[in-house]
Amino acid sequence: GTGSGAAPEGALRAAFGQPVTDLDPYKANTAVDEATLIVKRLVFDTLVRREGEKLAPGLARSWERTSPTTWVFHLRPGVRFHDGSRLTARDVVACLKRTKSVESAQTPLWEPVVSATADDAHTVTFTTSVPLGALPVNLTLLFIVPARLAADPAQSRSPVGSGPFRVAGFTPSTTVELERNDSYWGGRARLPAVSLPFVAETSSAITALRNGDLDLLWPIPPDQLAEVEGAGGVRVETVPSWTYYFSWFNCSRKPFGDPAVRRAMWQAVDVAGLVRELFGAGAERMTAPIPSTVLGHRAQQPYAYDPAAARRALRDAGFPRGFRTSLMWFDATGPLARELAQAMISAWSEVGVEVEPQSIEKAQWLERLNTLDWDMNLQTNTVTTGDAGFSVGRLYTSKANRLGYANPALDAVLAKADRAADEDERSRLYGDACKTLWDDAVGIFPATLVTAYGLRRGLTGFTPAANNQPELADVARR
Amino acid sequence: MTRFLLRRTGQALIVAWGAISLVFVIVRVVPGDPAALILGPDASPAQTASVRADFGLDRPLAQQYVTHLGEVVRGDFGDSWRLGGSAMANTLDRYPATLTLAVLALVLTLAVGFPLGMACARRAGGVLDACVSALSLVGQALPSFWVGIVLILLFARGLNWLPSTAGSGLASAVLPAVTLAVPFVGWLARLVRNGALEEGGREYVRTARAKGTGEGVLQYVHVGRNIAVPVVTVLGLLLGNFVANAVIVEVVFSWPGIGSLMVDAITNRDYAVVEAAIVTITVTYIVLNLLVDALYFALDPRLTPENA
Amino acid sequence: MSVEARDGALLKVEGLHAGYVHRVGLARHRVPAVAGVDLAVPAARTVGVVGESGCGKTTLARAVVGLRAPFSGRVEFAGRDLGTVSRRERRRLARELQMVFQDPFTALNPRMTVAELIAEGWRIHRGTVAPADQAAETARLLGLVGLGSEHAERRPHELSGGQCQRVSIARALALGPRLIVCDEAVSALDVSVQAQILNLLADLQEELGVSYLFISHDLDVVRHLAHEVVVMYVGTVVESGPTDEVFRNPQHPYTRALLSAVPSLRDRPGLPSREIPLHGDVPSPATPPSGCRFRTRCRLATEHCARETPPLVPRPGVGHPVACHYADGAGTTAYPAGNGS
Amino acid sequence: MSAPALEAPARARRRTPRRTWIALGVLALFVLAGLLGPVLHPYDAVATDLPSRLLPPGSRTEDGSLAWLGTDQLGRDLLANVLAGSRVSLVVGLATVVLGGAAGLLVGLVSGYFGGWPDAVLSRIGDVQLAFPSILLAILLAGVLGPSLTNIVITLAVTRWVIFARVVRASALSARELEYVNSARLLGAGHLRILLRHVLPSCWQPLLVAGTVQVGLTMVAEASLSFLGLGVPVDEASWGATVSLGRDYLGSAWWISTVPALALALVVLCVGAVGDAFRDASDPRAQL
Amino acid sequence: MTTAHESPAAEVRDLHIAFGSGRDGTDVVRGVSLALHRGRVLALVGESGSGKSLTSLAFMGLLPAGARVASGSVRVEGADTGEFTPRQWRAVRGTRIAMVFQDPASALNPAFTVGWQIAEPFRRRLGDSRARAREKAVALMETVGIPEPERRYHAHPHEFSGGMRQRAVVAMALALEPAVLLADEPTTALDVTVQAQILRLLAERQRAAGLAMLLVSHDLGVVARLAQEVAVVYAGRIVEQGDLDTVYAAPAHPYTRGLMDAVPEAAAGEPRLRSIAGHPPDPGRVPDGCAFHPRCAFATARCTTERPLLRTLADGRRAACHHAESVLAGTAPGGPYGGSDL
Ligand SMILES: Nc1ncnc2c1ncn2[C@@H]1O[C@H](COP(=O)(O)OP(=O)(O)OP(=O)(O)O)[C@@H](O)[C@H]1O
Ligand SMILES: Nc1ncnc2c1ncn2[C@@H]1O[C@H](COP(=O)(O)OP(=O)(O)OP(=O)(O)O)[C@@H](O)[C@H]1O
Ligand SMILES: [Mg+2]
Ligand SMILES: [Mg+2]
Repeated sequence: GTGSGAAPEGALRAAFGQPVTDLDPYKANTAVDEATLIVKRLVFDTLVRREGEKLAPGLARSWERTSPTTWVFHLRPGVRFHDGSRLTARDVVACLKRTKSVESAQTPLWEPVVSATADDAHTVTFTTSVPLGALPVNLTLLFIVPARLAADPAQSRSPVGSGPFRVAGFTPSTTVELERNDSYWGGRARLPAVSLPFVAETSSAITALRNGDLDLLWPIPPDQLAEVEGAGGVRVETVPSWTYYFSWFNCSRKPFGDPAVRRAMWQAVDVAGLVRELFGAGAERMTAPIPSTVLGHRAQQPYAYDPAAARRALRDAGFPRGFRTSLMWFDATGPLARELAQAMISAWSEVGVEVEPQSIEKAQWLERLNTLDWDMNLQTNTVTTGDAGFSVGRLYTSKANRLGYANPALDAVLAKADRAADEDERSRLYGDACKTLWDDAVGIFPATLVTAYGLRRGLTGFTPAANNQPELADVARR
Repeated sequence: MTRFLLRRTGQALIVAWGAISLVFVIVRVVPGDPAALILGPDASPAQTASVRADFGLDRPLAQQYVTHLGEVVRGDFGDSWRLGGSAMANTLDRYPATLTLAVLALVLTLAVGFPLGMACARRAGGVLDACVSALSLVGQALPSFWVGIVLILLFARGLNWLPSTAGSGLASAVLPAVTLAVPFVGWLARLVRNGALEEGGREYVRTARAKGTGEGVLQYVHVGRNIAVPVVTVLGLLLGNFVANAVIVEVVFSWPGIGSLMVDAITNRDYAVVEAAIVTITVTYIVLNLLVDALYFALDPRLTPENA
Repeated sequence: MSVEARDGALLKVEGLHAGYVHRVGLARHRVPAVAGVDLAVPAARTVGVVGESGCGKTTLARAVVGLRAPFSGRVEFAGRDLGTVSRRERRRLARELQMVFQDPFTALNPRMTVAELIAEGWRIHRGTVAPADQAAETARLLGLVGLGSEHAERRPHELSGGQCQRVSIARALALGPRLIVCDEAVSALDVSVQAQILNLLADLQEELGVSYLFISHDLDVVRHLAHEVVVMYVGTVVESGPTDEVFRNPQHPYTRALLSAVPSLRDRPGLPSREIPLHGDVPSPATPPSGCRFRTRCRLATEHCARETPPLVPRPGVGHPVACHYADGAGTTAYPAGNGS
Repeated sequence: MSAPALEAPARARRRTPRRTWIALGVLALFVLAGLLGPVLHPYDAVATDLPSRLLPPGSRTEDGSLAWLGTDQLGRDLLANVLAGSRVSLVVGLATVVLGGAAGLLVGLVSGYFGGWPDAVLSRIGDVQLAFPSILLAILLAGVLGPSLTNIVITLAVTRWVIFARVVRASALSARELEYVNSARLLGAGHLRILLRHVLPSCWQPLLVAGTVQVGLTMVAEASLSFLGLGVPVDEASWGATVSLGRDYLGSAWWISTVPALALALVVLCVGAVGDAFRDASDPRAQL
Repeated sequence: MTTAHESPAAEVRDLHIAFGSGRDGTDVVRGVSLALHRGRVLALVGESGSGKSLTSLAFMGLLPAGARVASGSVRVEGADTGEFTPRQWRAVRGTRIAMVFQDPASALNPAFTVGWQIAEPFRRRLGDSRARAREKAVALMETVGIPEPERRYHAHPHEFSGGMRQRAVVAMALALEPAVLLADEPTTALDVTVQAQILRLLAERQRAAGLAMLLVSHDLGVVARLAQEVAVVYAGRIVEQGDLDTVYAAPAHPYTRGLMDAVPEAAAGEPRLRSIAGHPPDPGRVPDGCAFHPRCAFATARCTTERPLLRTLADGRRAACHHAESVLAGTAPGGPYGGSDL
């Protein structure tokens, strides 16, 4: 496919800020890739779906927990894959097996799942090694394909699923063309086709939206919002997202082993002002180490901007003249990442802490992140599942050792939350974790991004999604 | 002629081998581990090691190199971890798009630059000449991404004449091709102008004038034919340059060519694709050079493979 | 002059083959532009070399001075074989063997002043002239070639062609050479200036005893200056001998044709031409004809000429060596002597 | 060959045209700006002033000072930024050309003067480099070396040296055949003397011309590296970086990207005009 | 001396050619008058830089960029070309007046076949068909002595020898049957043997077509083979003009005399050549009075201040020398400038 593959008549042309590279649902590198997930949700089905804050039946009509470590899922009958074959429990079993065999970012999610068995054509039993309350949530990430295709390399380009759309054309990193699956069990999508081009440059993308070459564009960077809002024929919808900025301290390195220093660093930054001036309506100030819309969020008392106090605290900690350190990030991690980093560095220099800005490539950033070879690290993270387990539960355990921070008490709380089946219970436990992390100031949590979707007027049925993965099957044109 | 071609092909093979080795070494020296990119931030060392082993990255570099050369000879650069499928197939998928852009840019450069240069030569030292020589410098002085974006804002957003992104067929190619051509139109015009002036001072022109030949025929036939050789040379190089340096323009215009593929592959340490793409570009360049050499003989009767 | 060769020649060239190498792929093709030339230049004498364009005169000159390595043959200068002497010795010999080039402008580095150009040799061969004496010596040399000391600080582009050629000569003289190879040294000059330079060369020979290997396509000039003449055709010598004799009684058909073609002040439009026309083109040295190389254009040529290469030897009835099977001493077309005779 | 082909002595040298003087003047201004700017109107890459961000030219900033050219996306004064950037950009351009030129000179001289296998080897290396897309080489090298001014210079120099080497090689090759080089050889001059006294001087001028062209192109290439995220370190300001980082604002705050782009274009234009003058000074035919 | 009474086929009168403009301009040709008559060959001789080529180019309206006719007139078949538009010039070139240049190697366009170049005027000027033009070209090639013209029609110039190329150039010049032929150093680039052939060809064509011809040369021998009349230029001025026999037998101008004496042929048997001291002046720095006086053995004080006019002598020739009579008489020179080597 070259660039001349024009979208079919009536297609929804929607551009997301990152490229889709591979459609194989079990590819390691796209396991939690937002762009890919957008497409996968249109092409594949999962047993469980997320609808707003709630979990809803997908391919599984219902499920129950038959013991702390066993779950039984009842599949919807009569579902057919795009190639006409029937979906059975054997397919689900094969898919779980496949996903467990691939080393990927999802691996930790599936580690406790010991096995899945097909009891009959439409019943699957999952057995876990430890009680795993998050299993239904995790299953929103397990895409079901025909068993015989689970390990087929052709799935990368022309995958077969059972979702509302099938893949009509795909050029990696360039464009995905989807056409409606007319025999979808959940009812036909409202538009005949969806075209998802990737437009790297912000200016081109906004121009295309304004000119009507695109119907939908997201996320629109905060600084470019005005260019879209002012344009005729375009409206903007926003939603607080599950994506947030944080700036970790490497607690295993001096002087960040000392919580007092970490807190002083936080106090030195006028987070409220910074978020307001820099992001405007594009972000919200955070009150916990996870976005407020995520399950498990509990609001904390923000650190007040007080450079004098920060300086005092630094003096007390043994740094009367401040110290030198560095902050690393990669520019593409989020909108205005560079500016955010520079603004914080500017603030820190006011209290005598000289921070070397290290804007590096993503590949290098990852390598250093994984080897804990950094002083401070600025990045975004998305709570893909909308559940604190995905971020708090994953990132801050002593075992994960992501930022040189080890707190046995926190480990215990998190382990407990992981096992709890009851949502309120888990929510409470994660709330406790939030408090510990906030008080220990393992990092600065400045802002949750507000995703801005630019739409051509005339699109209906669109609901902005917090996880950047809106339900495109519901969109229609007036 | 055969001998000449053999020799040039031999040289070309050496160059290709050099390029392959260079890219092999350099992509592996660049810090950043594909395994880390594949697995993301949650990877355990064991996972990383297993992925590295899958890609053969755990073996000594020399051994990898030998294996790699063996594969390359068979045209196999391995699979792309990022895009799936063979790296070469991915590259060749994107190749036509880049070529389209490059050829269009070349046609634009030639169609504007050549007559412009001839016009400048006719009135050397005139206003047009001064403008073109200034423009040729300015054209090269502006970063192409800036030119590209300004063109988008003017012609796509402001006037809405042309699309800003790929996907609308040849219309989409216009702005990126113009962006590619901008630095070279003035440059070619200057080249043609200087060539025409130099040739215009030669005796055969005076001879032709003495025969009563008109100025138009003189310029476009007598002189034009003689500057064809240098012009063809630079056009060959230019096409190679367009293919190789479409990178930025492709990124700006989301053009699904080999350049944007390569940037993506480099950022993501997709070694196989980087290698396949660079080798493709290098081979294109080499083949173009060979073609240009062959054209020489067609255009300049004085040249023979022996004295070239 | 004690080390001079037995027969007293300062320069001896024997069986010299020299030329160019074309590389085609891995193969190398030799183009022997000079193919077996023998000649000798005695001390304080001038030997002229004449021949049509492309016959190998320049190649010969360059092979003699060592700018081009010969394929084979000997170049012996002052009793030493230039092919075998050590590098150091060769560089020392450079002082005695100099060359004056055709184009006086390109032979002088445009960035250097006349004084620097002349002194360059002394800088290279330290100890020849002490730095303190160089200015005086430069002035002396300039005087010798008829330039004033006001020219010392000029650069070549500030001089006329004739003046540049004088500087070239002064530069060649600076190291006290015994032989100067002149390749078309006056061809680029106007007659009036050419006459000045020719006179200068003659004077220098008289005063300093320099020898010249004087290469020119201008037969009149060679006739005037050279004691002996060598006529070349496609890399080989076809005739050689004392100038007067060769010009008055040319034996080789090529020499005759060449001489007959020279325009003379006494020609007139209506007058019958003495010219012996030559037809066809000069063969390429890469693919010379078999036997006598001139046979393709020679009216006298026979089968024999194609089979056998005529040696360059004195013929019965001819005072000098001629490479023609049919040279018999009966010169048919004598070269018209000058106005007076 | 032809007797009357020689020209008469010395034609008077052409006077330097006015536009060369203008170009030199503008360049001098920029150099001065690069030298004095940071003193008179200091730029602090670290100090941000968020309330004053994206102010158009001529606005008053939060602290009451006048931002002649407006402010950037972090509220820093664009004039100060451009002044500071002129230094970095000019230094990058010049240093690259000096480094690449030196390497090219050496390689070109050796390969042009000596010929033979050194030439064959060096030429093939150059071929490889030319066949290898230079921007990608730059990306890769910049990745290997990491972000710093020195490394950018090295990266760009590595992608440029061949151009200089080719230019020098061509001159050395033809100089080697010049009659006056032969004449020096006949005087017994050694290779070193011939190279330094006779061959090198005729390489300077084409090298200088190539150099002036490349100074401009290098500055543009630096901008391209910035575009690809491999430009100067965050705490330095260069025109290229500012043009690149401001590009997303071309639709809303055009001045951020446009002002340094125009500065860049102006400098390249002037450098080019000076380069043309170098060329004309030596080639009477180009004077037309 | 001109004997024909008919009007000249082409002439220049008091021609001044200057480089540059206004006060910076230097006159390089300074008042040359020449008339070319049908059936006759006029030779223009002089040293390098004396303005020979510019004069001949002025006839064709082909002065190089920067040069212009400062004053005087150029007439071709009676028409004053001063008023000519470029179109009129083009109409005249080739058909009325044609030119043969010095270096046949560069006078031919290397990119086209020789035949194409010879046939070009037929096609473009006469509108002949391709086949017809080709036929004519081949015939013309035959006429100028190019063997195997059919085959050589398709050859490129580089495949021709020097003599063959010059024949082709002559063919091109003669293609449209001009009345006037200008030959600027037509044999200087050639070997003596080839030179002889080309001179023969030119003489033959000139006689056959009754051409008026201007032969520019610095070689007095070449001139002797072709011309009936000779004009000697020095520093942009004609210093002597007359029948070739008259002038050659006894030059009346010291410069002509010096020139003839400097020819080696003239010095046969003498150990030294008689050279002219000094060298020609730069166009911008021509001495006052007689331009030749610094090099002249006959020069007197008068020569340094008063420019001698070209005057007719008793034998009908014209010379621009105050002392022409003494030169002819061979009287010893007397002036203070005698023999000074400047
Ligand atoms: N660089 C070269 N490569 C190959 N062949 C050459 C080269 N230079 C000269 N030749 C050939 O060598 C032959 C002799 O050339 P050379 O220059 O010695 O002749 P010449 O007698 O000096 O001629 P001229 O009178 O034109 O100077 C010619 O056939 C020429 O074509
Ligand atoms: N393009 C030019 N610019 C300036 N002066 C020029 C130019 N061309 C020629 N001249 C000058 O004009 C004068 C006459 O030139 P012209 O070519 O007519 O001389 P010529 O007698 O034909 O000499 P030659 O024998 O060298 O051909 C010379 O002094 C020369 O320096
Ligand atoms: Mg020669
Ligand atoms: Mg001339």
